Amino acid sequence: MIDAYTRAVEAVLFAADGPLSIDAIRAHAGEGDVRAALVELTAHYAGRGIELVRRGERWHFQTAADLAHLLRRDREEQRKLSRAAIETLAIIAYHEPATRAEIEAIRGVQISAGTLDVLMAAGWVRPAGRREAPGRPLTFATTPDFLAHFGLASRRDLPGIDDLRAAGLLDPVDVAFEHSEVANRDENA
Amino acid sequence: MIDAYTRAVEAVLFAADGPLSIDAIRAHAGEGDVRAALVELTAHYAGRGIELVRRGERWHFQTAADLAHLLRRDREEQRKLSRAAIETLAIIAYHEPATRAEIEAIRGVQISAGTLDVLMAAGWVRPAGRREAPGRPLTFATTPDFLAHFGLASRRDLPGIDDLRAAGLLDPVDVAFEHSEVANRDENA
Amino acid sequence: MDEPGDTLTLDIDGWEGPLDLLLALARSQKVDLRQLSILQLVEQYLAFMERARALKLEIAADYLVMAAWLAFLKSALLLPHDPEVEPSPEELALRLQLRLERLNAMREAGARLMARDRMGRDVFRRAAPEGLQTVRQAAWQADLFDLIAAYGRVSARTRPVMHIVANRPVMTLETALERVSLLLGETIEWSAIEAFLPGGTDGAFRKSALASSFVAVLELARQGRAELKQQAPFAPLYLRRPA
Repeated sequence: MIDAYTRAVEAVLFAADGPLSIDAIRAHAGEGDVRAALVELTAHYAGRGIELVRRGERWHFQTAADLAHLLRRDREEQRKLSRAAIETLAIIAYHEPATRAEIEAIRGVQISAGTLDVLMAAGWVRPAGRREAPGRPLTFATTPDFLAHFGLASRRDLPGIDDLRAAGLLDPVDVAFEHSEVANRDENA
Repeated sequence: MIDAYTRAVEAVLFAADGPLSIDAIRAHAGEGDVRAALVELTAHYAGRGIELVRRGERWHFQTAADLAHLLRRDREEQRKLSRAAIETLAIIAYHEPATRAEIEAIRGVQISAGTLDVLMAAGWVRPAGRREAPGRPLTFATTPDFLAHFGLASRRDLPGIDDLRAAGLLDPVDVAFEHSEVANRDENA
Repeated sequence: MDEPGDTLTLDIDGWEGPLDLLLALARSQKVDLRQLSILQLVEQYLAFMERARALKLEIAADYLVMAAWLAFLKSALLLPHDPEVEPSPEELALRLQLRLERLNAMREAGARLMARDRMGRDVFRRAAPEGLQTVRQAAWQADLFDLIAAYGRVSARTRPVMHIVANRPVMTLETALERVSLLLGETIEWSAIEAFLPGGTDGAFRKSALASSFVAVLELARQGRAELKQQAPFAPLYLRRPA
């Protein structure tokens, strides 16, 4: 069984907000053989998830070094790209390499700071050098990961404008909506 | 020797800056029998200077209570709670969920503005939904931090709660009055 | 505050309401609250109030209300029992006793709670834990359809758009002014404005003609070349040449 003094030293070290010197330990735990208690505690904790370590002349408990990886955990969260992000990605894919100003000109709206960051964090867009034009703006292009994620062998597999028109994807939204309304009415008739 | 999973659970609990639920432990320690590890650790630390304790559905390491005299921090003695706050906390803890009117009925006096605020700011009391009764009054209940702060494994550990319940002292006066009426009638019969 | 009987401090501010004061007085009887003499308690409370009044202390209204109620209770308890009166004085006394028991129970529970080994005072967690971190990584979701639909959307939005305005049949204000002036020259009697519109027309052109003719009439009236009258809003509009 653990002796009373070792127990006190254990509690003092645990509650401390930093490594403690022998004197500091004694100031809390009272008179006793601090060194003997430290030896006993070091042996007791050897191989456990917690270890007692000495730093210079001071002592503290810490999480076992080989378990440090447990303290940090990565978690994946499925998230849908925002409308701004998917439009920006589409413009880059169709027009690459494209500068920020070109993307904004095509979208007709400014790109917020985070949008390109998100696409680069996702691994789908990369900086693709500077354009030799006034201001030497940075251009952006898609990555091999982009092709892989969207199941494309190459960018040439992206449907062209005529294909999009044939698919009704160039119609303004409200017109498309009316079409589907009509289709529904026909089905119901 | 300690097994690898128990060791991982020990390290995670030790590194945590607050009580952890079983799920939170598992999220860091990986798949395994967390409960078995907790049982083993609780037994291992029993009687040492550090203890593993359960507070609500969460677990944490803390110093042994009987060593308080070595560690007590007078300097940062918490602001003393007012008598009104202590009674209000007790009423909420023993009756939860409790409405403001119920608290006032027991204390025979209105709750002053700051009393519930102080308890909520301390993190011990939270709003707990509305009662489906006229006026839909808000109810209050205690928090997991309340259990952790007062060293309670669950509300069942509230001092004397079983005796109070058995004596009917947690019932409203009206209910208690009807009971005593019935008892008297039986005696007189 | 726990001083019993006569030495009870007369500090009204120290009490958390009349029930609190009653409980302190009840405890001074040094009996289990279940054996409490309510009559004696009433006497104690009324005596306390007397002394407070003698010392000219300011007493909050709820203490006085309680005093009045207890005085009533006392007389009811002492007088011969009237079975017609509901609730009976015994019931009122029992209810008061039950309330005191409940307040007392919670006061003791609070004290026991505060005396527990409290975190940060008696027991301690690690002051400097390494902490656990959860690093959230977003796995972005989008499929090929989202991508091409987005491009279609952008293209549709920014593609040059040609607006075609249909050629609608209208009567211009100039035409209307000319027509109405001409016709008005032949009109002495009040005539409805519809009589001034070109015959055999309907639909959009008629609406346009009516609107333009109305504005033309207003202009002619302003110039003193027409008079117009209407009985009520939306009633037929009549006009004629000024007499």
